Amino acid sequence: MSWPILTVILFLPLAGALVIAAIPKERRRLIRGVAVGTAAAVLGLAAVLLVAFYALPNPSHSRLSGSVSGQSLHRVVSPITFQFQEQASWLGSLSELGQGPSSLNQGNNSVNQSIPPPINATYHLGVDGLAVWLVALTGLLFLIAAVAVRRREGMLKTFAILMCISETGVLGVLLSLDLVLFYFFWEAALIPLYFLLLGFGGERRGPAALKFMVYTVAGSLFMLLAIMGAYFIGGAQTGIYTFDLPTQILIQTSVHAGHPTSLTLFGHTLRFLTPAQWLFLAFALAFAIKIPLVPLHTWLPDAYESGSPPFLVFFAGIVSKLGAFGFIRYCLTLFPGPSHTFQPVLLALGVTSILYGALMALRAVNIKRMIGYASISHLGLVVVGIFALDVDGLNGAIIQMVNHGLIIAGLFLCAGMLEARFHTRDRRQLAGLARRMPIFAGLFLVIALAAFGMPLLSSFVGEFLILLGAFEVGPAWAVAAGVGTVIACWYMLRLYQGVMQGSERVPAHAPAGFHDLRRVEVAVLAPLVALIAVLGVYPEPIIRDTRFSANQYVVSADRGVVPTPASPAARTVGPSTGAPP
Amino acid sequence: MTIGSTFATVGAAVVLGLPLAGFLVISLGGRRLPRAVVRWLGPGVVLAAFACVLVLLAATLLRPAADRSVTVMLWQWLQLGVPKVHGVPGALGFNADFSVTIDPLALVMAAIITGVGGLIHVYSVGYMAEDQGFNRFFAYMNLFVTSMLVLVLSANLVFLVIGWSMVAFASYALIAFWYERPTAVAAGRKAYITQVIGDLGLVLAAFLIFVSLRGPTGALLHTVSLPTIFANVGPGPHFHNGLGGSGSGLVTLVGVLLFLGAAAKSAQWPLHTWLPDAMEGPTPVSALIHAATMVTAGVYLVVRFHPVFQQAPIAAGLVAVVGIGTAWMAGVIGCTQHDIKRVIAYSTMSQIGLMIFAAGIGAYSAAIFHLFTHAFFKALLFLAAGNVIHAVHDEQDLRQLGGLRRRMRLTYPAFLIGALALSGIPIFAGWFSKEELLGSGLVLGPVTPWLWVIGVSINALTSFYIFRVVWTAFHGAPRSEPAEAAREAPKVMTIPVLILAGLATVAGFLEVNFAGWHPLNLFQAFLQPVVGVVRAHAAAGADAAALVAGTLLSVFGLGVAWLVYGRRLIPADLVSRRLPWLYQLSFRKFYWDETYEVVFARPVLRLAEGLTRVVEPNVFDGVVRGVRDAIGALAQDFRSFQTGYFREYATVFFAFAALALLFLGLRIA
Amino acid sequence: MTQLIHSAALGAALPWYPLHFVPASDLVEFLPELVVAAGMVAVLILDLFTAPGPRTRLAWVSGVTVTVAFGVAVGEWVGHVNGHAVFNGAFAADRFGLFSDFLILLVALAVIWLSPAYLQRRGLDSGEYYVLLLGAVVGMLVLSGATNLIVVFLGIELLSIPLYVLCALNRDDPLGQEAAIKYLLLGGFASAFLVYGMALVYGETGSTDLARIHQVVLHGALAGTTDPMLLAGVALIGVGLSFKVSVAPFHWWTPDVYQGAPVLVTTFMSVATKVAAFAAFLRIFSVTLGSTQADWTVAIALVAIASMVLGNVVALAQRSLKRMLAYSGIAQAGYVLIGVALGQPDGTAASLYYLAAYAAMNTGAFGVLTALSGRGEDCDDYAGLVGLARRQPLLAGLMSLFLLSLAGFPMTAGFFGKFFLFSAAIHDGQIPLAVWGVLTSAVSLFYYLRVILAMFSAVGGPDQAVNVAGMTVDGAAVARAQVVLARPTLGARTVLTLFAAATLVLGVFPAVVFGLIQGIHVVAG
Amino acid sequence: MNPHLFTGFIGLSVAMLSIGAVGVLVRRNPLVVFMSIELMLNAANLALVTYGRFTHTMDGQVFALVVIAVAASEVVVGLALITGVFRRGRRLDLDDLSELRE
Repeated sequence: MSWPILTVILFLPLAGALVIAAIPKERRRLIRGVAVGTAAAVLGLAAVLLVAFYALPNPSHSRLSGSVSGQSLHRVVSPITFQFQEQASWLGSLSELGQGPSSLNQGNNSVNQSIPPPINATYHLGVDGLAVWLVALTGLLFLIAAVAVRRREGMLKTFAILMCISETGVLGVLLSLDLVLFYFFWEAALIPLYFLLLGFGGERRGPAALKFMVYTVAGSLFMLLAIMGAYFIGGAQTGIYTFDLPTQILIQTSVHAGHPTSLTLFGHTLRFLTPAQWLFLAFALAFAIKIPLVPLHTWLPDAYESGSPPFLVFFAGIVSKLGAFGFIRYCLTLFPGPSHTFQPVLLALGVTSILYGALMALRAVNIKRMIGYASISHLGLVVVGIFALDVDGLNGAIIQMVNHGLIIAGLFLCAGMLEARFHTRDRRQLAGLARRMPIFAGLFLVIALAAFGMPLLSSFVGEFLILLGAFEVGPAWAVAAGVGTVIACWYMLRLYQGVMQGSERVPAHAPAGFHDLRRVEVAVLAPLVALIAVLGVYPEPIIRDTRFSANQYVVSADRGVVPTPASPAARTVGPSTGAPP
Repeated sequence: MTIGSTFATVGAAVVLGLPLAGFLVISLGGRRLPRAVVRWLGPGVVLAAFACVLVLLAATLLRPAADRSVTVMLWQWLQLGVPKVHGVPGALGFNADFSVTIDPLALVMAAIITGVGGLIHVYSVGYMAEDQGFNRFFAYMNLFVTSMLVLVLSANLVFLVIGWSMVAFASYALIAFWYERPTAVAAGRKAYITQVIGDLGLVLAAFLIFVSLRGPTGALLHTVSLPTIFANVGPGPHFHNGLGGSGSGLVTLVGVLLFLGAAAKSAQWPLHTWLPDAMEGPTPVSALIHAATMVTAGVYLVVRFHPVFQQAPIAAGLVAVVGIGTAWMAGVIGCTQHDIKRVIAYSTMSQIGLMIFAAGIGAYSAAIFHLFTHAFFKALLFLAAGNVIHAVHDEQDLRQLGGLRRRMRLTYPAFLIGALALSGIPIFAGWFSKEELLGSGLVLGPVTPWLWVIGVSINALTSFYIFRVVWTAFHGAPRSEPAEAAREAPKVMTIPVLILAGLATVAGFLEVNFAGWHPLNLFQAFLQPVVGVVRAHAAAGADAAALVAGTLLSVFGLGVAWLVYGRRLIPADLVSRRLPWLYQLSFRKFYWDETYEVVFARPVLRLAEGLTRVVEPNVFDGVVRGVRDAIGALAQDFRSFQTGYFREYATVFFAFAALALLFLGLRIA
Repeated sequence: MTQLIHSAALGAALPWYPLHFVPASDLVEFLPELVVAAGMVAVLILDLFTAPGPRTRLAWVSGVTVTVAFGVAVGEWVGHVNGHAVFNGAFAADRFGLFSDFLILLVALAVIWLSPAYLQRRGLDSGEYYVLLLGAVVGMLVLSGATNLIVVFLGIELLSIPLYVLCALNRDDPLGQEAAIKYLLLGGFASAFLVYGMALVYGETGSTDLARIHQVVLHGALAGTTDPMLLAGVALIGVGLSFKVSVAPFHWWTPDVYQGAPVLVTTFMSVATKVAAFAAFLRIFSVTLGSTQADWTVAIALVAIASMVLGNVVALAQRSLKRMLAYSGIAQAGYVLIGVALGQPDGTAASLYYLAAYAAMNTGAFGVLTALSGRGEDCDDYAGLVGLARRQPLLAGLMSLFLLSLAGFPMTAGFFGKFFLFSAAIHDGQIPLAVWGVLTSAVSLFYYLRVILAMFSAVGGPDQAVNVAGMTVDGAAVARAQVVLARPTLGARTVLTLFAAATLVLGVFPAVVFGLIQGIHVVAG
Repeated sequence: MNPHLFTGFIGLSVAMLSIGAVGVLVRRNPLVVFMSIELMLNAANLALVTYGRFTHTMDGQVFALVVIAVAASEVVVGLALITGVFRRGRRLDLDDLSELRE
């Protein structure tokens, strides 16, 4: 592809936001039209990207495009191959890349002072099989959110602008291949989300938004330090100071782990973690909060309870995946050793999240809160899949990320439709709606089934592979995670049955008379349901794009272990042992 | 690709595709689709599939016995394996395709599913005629048939699991079909959650096989393909292949996990409590799912995995013991229930227990044969009971029935035939299959004689409780208004019942196999390529003793029922007066529901409650709040220095300036 | 010596040139200061000829003066890549000083822009305001380029004395008077320490010239030794400068004075003073005394940490917006001090970048309060901001941007400010500084975001209290604020939008500015 | 310069500084506080001049002159402010100025 498709995708929503900003706020139809059009265009481009990615002769082949000031892009042989790379200078200059302490300092500094390294951060974009699907999911969910937002919504213009900006932020996280750029988008995306939560939600949205922000940013700040730490440690040992991810992945391979930090007290020396392990933990903290993993989850139920449904479509649908994405993209690649060292910890946290989220969902009576806890449970499963650190688990985690995005968006849309009709989020106040809302009942049923892994619906594939991956690490992990799916069946059925089945009951304060779904409501739910079904029966499209990347991530993480015949790493084979049929 | 495999591919696609198409058309059509279409389409696709199964059956029979198993791939489902590319090592990931096996076992199952299923679909046209959810019902029924076919045809463990779970969903949807009844909704949920537990067992078994099955060279196979698994699971030339050799812990664990799945599906202890509740569904559903097909899937699973169980004698023994125990327990419970459908449900549980027992001891052919005949007579019993219920306007309590013999002149003989077949009275289908099953039990294995004694005694229980139903419901005087006004069902409902009655009468003659005398051995011969011959050295004398004892006990049970409920020579409340604990134990279904409530459901809910009330606000949120409050307190402390008095500012300033001097001074020192 | 010859030659060439002991080229390097001083005098005179009434005319003259000075400074920036000392080493003509000058002049320009409307609303419109403001600007410009301890002292006093008076601009406001007295007395007290410290340094090195001092500690008699008297002097200079940049624990005057002074004056002194004082701080510590860094770096680091902790923590408990921003300013000064504590060029560049960011975002934040301040009172209460998003969406958006920047979010200047500071700290091995910076940044989120929360809260009735994240705002006060507070003028909106744009540019394209200051040349004398 | 003399002047300077500082800390009359600050500045001046003599440089004396000039202007401003604040019959007591506080 000769044109910078990723840049266009990235900034199209921002352009949309600017266009919307120029429209008078009374012209609601136009504003909504532009928002939908922008989102649709992004989805269209994402589809083009998917097709182009699919059409690559060999997905492992790196394809580079563009150049910076006449120079061809610097090529690195990274363990992870990224396609459609674009690079331009941003902080520091591209020509300085890989040259170590350089001539950027023109002034003759005072003699006793060492020359600082340049800050080599570039505008570097690229996708792999992992990101390409999440980009598509982003496009889809934002389009659905744009369609789902009501034209009567107060401050429609503000909502549309913020939504477009946050889409750029999310896409930036997925597309960036530079640590600083990544962090930049990672945090920047929070700003529009904060305002969306603050301005458009339930009654307790203010404190919820504040909690969300303080919690997530406080976690991320340590990641910022870790990014710098990786930069300087790698730079000091290899002479290459760069924030470029592919280069940094290579650098971190050759960086020796360093000595454990130690503390001498009363003659006893306490040894702590090595620098690489500290860095890993800092990254992991940020991602764990974003996902979130128990016990760092308490921002989530409040935020999900307070958010407006269109907002939650992408907030729950894609933003929470960014944490899992970060684990795969950054933790496994940059810190393969610590990834293995902390594997049991992360698995334990994942399993705890699965069970804790499931139990909390079992008890919750507020539908949106319940979905929030269910989300914690499901994403715990994703983390288990990632830190199984094998091909099956990782593929499962990637598939499950996409699936969960579809499912959670669907669940929140359903919750929103119920809330719009009955002005309640309490599942006990509703019953027996299926008779008068058959279409809704059918769509809701499929989504609810998918939520606990009904076969031939999409999430079964992911859950199966994740459990298999976990099983390969230790059967106990899979059993514990599996128990979570049983509880998931319990609470999801109870939600569905409680609300849709039994004899009809609606709250007294609800407006009299309700109707089944309008056409636009079907239009937002139906694509989700259709995708959930199609990807369950025929998951190959996702797998085809992701398996090469997933394998590369596993291989990358396996650099962290000295292979022993019994280790899971021994599963990866060269051609000598024969490729699978 | 040979002609055979092309034929099998097309055949399997058609067999699977027809009911699936029915499901999709009906469900997407929704309420707009006219009933006239659905009433033809719903049963039509299943019967067409049945015809197709018959063609496949014929084609298979035309092939030589050794060549009757064909496996073909329909589509590649998942392929995670990656070849080595550009120096990046490849990986042996999980690979799964949707392959189907057309072999005698699968065909027998498919024939039952589509054949009996087709009849029940036809019956449903009448039974559900007045129901609001007519279209929805047929959509679910077609989905069920599709799922069940996926289950039995799959040549891949993952698709077996998929079919297994889809069946559970269809079952759930049909149990909770009348969703405005709270009991139906609760029953559906209970059934589904139990199934999910079983699915988990099956999934774990699949994982265990996937990660530990080794081929002849000792290398890990990483496969979920059933033919490959079966070919390699046994002992091979190397020490480290298969699943670690016969009797090893691994293969036993696989067996136990598989049986966990089978137990959930076949309502065996300890996952049996959902089946009686499932009778909340419409009666055709009970006939199709909870008698003829789905609940027998556990038997199918054990038989299909007989290579594994043959390597795992402990697991197989467990299967046998659980099967016979469940059979006996269900028989005891069946004697005291008042709901006509629940009695039949417990009889189903009991009979499947016997099949499981047979599969556990290795009498695979006998198990499948009983499954085969059971499908006819149990579907018959349910449909006949359905006629009764239909006639008395949804009254299911035996105490409210009575005297229906004269009012339902077609249903009564049909039910009677079903009861006779179930009891194992000679010449009816059940007699042949049950005697073969029990006869196998006597000759196989060292522990089994004791189990066999129990098994034979079940005959007496069975005939007692089913004839209790016959006499209570059909004989005597009507005991309620609706029973008084009962009418025979329409033809669309009676004809399938009569067809099933005919089959329940004659199906046994496929396999005439007594005490070493086997003039007709069609069924076993047909299944032999799959399950092999197990009755190599039957002791003729013992077999004959089994035959005689079993038959006599059946007649004995029938007689007792006649004395108690027909003649009323023995008071019906004899046991409840003399042995109230025994009666209560039976009536309360051995208190399993209560036990599970106390041991599992309530603790989990209480745990959830505790987490919500205590842990979440005080621990997880508590830490966050604690940090916030601590910083707030610190802020207040710091604020107290800011008094507004110039002198204090100057003093503190001076103090810190002095400290700065001191600090640098100390550094020098 | 060569300079003297040069000046003699120049003096010969320009017979009308009276100052034969200073070359005319040195005066050229001093031109921005001269322009502002001349403007000050011009305003003073013009004030006499202005009829009673609005002083808008004076604002125009002041604005033009500052703009011209800025233009001159730009010209000088282009003129020399490597700086040199002028006035016999008393004053630096280098990019470091000029960069600080840019910030000071831009902030001054913004304040002047906001002045007429604010002063008229508050009834404070007077000529001497502009005179004093320009006088303070001259002091700041002098301080940022000072390379002699005498000039440093002179600069500090030149900027302080007008500020004392400006604090008491409102003669009817007892709080303003109190603020002025406190500032005056504490400022004098601190000056005494500063001068005494300078005396000690001078005594040990034999010169007040920074270049000489640098040479002495690097190569001369004091090289390699730790002289206690010198260090005592350094400590006292540090205390005096810490007072000026208001870092804990020398910050006591800050909250009171910021609160008591008119918010416009607070805007000016909270930003411009710090820029100038930090310029001196960086020049003296990182460059002149760079070789003795090991002796003082821990002390400065402790002050930085104390400042970050105290500022951010106490800001949490504030109900006055000006006090909150004052504590926020203490914390921000703590961040800048990280760059001083490192004593390395990357720290210097990072501090300068942070100062630029701070100039944009803090001027903006205070500017919003200024623009909102109405007749008779400043906008100093959360009540004034409740519901601002509905009343003044633009202003609420701008304020949010400035606060997010202060909190250090990406897309805003504060992010890269902190980024460069922390990365410099990590590079120089001062990891605890970075960790404390991060921890306190996390704390700061709460109070910055709470202001945003207030702006986006719905306004209830007069009897309905509004709860803003644990803080209860009286409904009656909210209702009153709606009436009392002003609608921002077009000029105010324009200047705030420009500062917001600057905040965004610094946050998205940091290389634009960071490229200017990376490896910037600092003349030590 | 005589070292004893030098020590004496410096000692005097330190004493003046200390007396001034104590005056600032303990007195409540703003005028006296202001005088104490002047005393501290003059202590610095004394030190500057002493050091200038000691090191044979002129910087100290120039500095002292500048300090004197600056102090004078500060006094002007300070007295004006103090007069302004206390003109309305308020007691000359710094402790009364504690409205601005937490």
